[in-house]
This record gives sequence, structure tokens and C-alpha cells, in this order.
Amino acid sequence: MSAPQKRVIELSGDVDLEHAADTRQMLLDAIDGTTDLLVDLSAVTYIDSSGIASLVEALQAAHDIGATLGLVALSTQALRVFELARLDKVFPIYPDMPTAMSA
Amino acid sequence: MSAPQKRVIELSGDVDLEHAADTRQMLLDAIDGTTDLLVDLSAVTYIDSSGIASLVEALQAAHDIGATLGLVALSTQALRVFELARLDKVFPIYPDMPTAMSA
Amino acid sequence: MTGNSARSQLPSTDGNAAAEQLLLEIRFFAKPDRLKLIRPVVLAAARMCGFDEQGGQDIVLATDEACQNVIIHGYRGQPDKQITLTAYDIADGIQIRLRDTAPAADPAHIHPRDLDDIRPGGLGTHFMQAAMDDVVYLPAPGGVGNLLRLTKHLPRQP
Amino acid sequence: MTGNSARSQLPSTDGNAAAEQLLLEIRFFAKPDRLKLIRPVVLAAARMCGFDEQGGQDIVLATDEACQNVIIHGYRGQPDKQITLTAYDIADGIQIRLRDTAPAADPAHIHPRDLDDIRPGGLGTHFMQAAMDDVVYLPAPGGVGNLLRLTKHLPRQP
Ligand SMILES: Nc1ncnc2c1ncn2[C@@H]1O[C@H](COP(=O)(O)OP(=O)(O)O)[C@@H](O)[C@H]1O
Ligand SMILES: Nc1ncnc2c1ncn2[C@@H]1O[C@H](COP(=O)(O)OP(=O)(O)O)[C@@H](O)[C@H]1O
Repeated sequence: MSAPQKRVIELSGDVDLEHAADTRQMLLDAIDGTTDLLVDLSAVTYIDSSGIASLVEALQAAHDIGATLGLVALSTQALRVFELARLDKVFPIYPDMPTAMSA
Repeated sequence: MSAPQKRVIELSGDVDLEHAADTRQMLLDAIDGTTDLLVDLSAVTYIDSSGIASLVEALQAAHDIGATLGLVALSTQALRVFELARLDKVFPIYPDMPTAMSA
Repeated sequence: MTGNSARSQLPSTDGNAAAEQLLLEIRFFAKPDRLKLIRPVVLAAARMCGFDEQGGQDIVLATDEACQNVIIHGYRGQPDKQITLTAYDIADGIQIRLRDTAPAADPAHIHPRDLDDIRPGGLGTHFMQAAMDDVVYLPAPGGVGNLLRLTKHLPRQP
Repeated sequence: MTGNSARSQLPSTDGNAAAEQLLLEIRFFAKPDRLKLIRPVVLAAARMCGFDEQGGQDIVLATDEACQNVIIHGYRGQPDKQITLTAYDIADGIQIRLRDTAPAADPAHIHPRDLDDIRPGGLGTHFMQAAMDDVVYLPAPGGVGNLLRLTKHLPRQP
């Protein structure tokens, strides 16, 4: 495969206010080089504005070091939330991991 | 097929106190001859003691006219409730419709 | 007025155990169509207390049957009466309390049918006993009505 | 004491509309871990009022965001404060009311960030506006606190 290496971070369960601090830390910890990041949301059962805030912060931190951050396998609920926030054009969004890996 | 004809009744959604009168009527209405009955529970989302009561009443009405009444495709929750009531040995219980039809 | 109940303070505990934590209080009219609103929140509370899906479903069943009995036997179908449900995290399990303002029930008359005497009905209290570790009928604290306490402990870790 | 709130009567309506029907009242402490108990009951209430899965999820999101704002901005994280949520079937939709006892909020200061100014935060009130038809901040009836009214109508039948 000739594509550059990508690091995958998996979020799961309710990405909500209760887990906001953990989510933020986990995402920011992953941004430690120029590796491009993919956030796998396939196991996310619910996401709210606090989860979105962590992802926006991580996206900006990734951009700051010249990396990218894409979102993979969003549920209908998650996609809806990104659309409502008009962030579906800001984040690269991929339907599944093979598509994301070969993008 | 050499098996006798069987009539299938489908229950769906929450077979609970709210729907107890309808459930009871639907089951008793189906017992109008000697046709053997199969109650398809595959679309049942929840069943409680009121649903069980309707099924016990229907079983007894079926027996009164020499018919049988079997239960098909119980969810884990439904099977659990029949087991707790020790009715899993009283009703014929089939995992799926083909098995029930050829029994 | 809704405003009154907003200002009366939620109890942090009922005074029994320091380790118990009130998860939430729900009040609803004693009508059969309300039970579908109660079941999902009881399941979520059970999961929050550490029960698995099966344990949660048992707790939902017991609570649902308890509410049915208040609707049918306690209030005899009067739809303007209310039930108050509180759910507590008791550290090693869950406790659900149901309060009503129905005439005092006599626990001696509350029991399931003989399981071998197969007939419609008479299973609700059996499900409550089978699904929970402890089922206690008490007079409501402070007067009118009943308090039913349903307790279930987490299975011991292997 | 829990007994007090059991005996204060649930309002059958808030006096606004004859067609509105109280589905239930939930009280909980203003803590982030309680929101997972609230979401499933709001979804069930939305389904009961006739909304489809997508409509129900929008109502859940708006309610969750409203609770978050009370927890964070209203009560500034004080975990011993409480929120009272009531859900009404308004015949052509649903109304969710949230009451708190936080200092009166000034609606003029409650608004989302500019959606084009991409930064973390500032989206909760946008989700509430986008998901619901009507979002109204009122003083709590009878004094201390705030009342937030979230209303959503069913889509017209084609
Ligand atoms: N909350 C209650 N108040 C008064 N009587 C009750 C209550 N719950 C149960 N009972 C009594 O206990 C009996 C058994 O209850 P249960 O096992 O749930 O079966 P069922 O409700 O089908 O009769 C009821 O028939 C009733 O006489
Ligand atoms: N319940 C509330 N009480 C007081 N202020 C509030 C309340 N809800 C929202 N606000 C104000 O409105 C702003 C925007 O809220 P919101 O769009 O939810 O984004 P965020 O909470 O991320 O700031 C908040 O930063 C706060 O200043």
C-alpha cells in the first residue's frame, strides 16, 4: 500500500458530557506527530455538543502540526449532529475504514 | 407437506398492560375451529404478566376445542419471562417458523 | 402547580445507608400507557448500577409488574392517581422504590398463584420475587399510601 | 423527605392548553452522569407523541443540550442542585419543560457561536434551535430559577 500511515483512534459508547474530559484527553494524546488520524466512531452510541467540541479541538490541533483528522463510520445520529453543526464539510467523513484508509 | 394446516397469529411491539385487552381479543378471535395455532413473537419488543395471561387464556381455550397453541421465535426477554413463570414446559416453544410448521 | 414540586428538595438519601445514591425520581399518572416511558429509564438506571442486559431486563420486569399492581389493585384503575418511582444506586446493586397514595395494602394478601395451578393472571408478584433479591411492602412514610422497595444485588464477581 | 413530594399533586396541565397532557415528571441532580438516564425516557416520550426515530433523536439532543447548559452555566457544576423535567403530549407534538433553581439567566446572553467561526463549544443552543420549533427561556413560575420550554410539532401528514 502506498498511502501514508494513518493512526486509528476508536471512540465508543456515549461520547457525552460525562465522558468529555476523557474524550478530549484521548484525542489530544494521539496528536503527537505528523501521522494522520482517523477517528473510528462505529461503536459510538450517542454524541452531543461536548463530543463535537473535543473533535473540533483535536482537528485544530492536528492542523497545527500539519496532520489531518478524519471521521469514520458515523451512525445516523452522529452524522445528523455533524450536519446540524455544519461540520460535515469541515471534517473529512468516511463511511467505513477501508474507504478511509485508501483515501 | 403432510402436516395439518396451522394458523399463524403475529404479536408485535410491547405486549404489555396497555395492549392487554387487544392482545386477548386477537388471540381468542383466532380460536374459532380446530385449526392448530402458532403465535409468532418475533416482532415482540417486550412481554409482561398481562401478555402471558392472554396467552395462557388462549392456550386453555385452544385445548377446550382440541386444538394446540405453540409459541414461535421468542426473544431472550420473552423466553426469560416464560421460564420465570415455569410456562416454558406448558407451551410448545419453537425457535423459528420452519421448525414450528414441520413439528 | 409544577413550581411547588420544583422547590421541595430531592432527598440525597432516605437516611438508611450512607452508600446509597439517589439516581432520579419520576412521577407519573397511574395509567397503563405510561409504563413504556418507565421501562427504558429503569433499564438505564440498572446499567448505571452495573447490571448486565439480563439483570437489567429482570429489574425492568419487576418494576413494571409492581407498577401494574398499583394501577390495577391499589388504585383500581383510577387514572388521575399518581405513582412516584425513585431509583437508588446502593453500591452493590440497585433499589427501586414505588410510592402511591392508594389505601394501605395488606402484605398478607399479596402473593402469586401456585405456579402449578395454570390459569391467566397471578404471576406479577412471582416475577417481582424471582427477579429481585428483596421485595418489601411498607406503609408510605408520613401517612397515606404505600411504599414498595425492590432491591437487587449485583452478582458476585467470579 | 421523599414523602413530601409524593403528596404534592402532579399538575394535570400548566393551565395553558386543554389539549396538553402531562406524560411524566423527572427530577435529578445536575450531574453529567445522569443524562444517560434522561435520554431514553425523552426518546420514549417523543415516540409516544408520534415522532419517528429521527424526530425523537432530535428531541433527545435538544433536551440533553439544555440540561448540559443548566449543569455548566446555570449551576456552574454544583452537583447538589436539581433539575426537574416534565414532558407533555401537546396533541400535535411534544413540549419538554426544564426547571432549575439557578440564578435567573438573561436570554439576551444565550446564543450559539457563529457557525462559520469554527472552534470548540458554542453549539448547544444551536442544536436546541435547529432540533426544536420553539425554544423559550422564562423565569420559573413563582420565583427562583428558570423555566425552559422546548416545543416541537409533528411534521404535517403528506
Ligand atoms: N399493590 C397492591 N395493592 C393491593 N393488592 C395487591 C397489590 N399487588 C398485588 N396485590 C394482590 O396480590 C395478588 C397477586 O398479584 P399478582 O401476582 O401481581 O397477580 P395479579 O395481579 O395478576 O392478580 C393480586 O390479585 C392482589 O390481590
Ligand atoms: N442555562 C443557561 N444559563 C446561563 N447561561 C446560559 C445557559 N445556556 C446557555 N447559556 C449561555 O449561552 C452560551 C452558549 O451556549 P451553548 O450554545 O450551549 O454553547 P456552550 O455551552 O458550549 O458555550 C453559553 O456559553 C452561556 O454563556
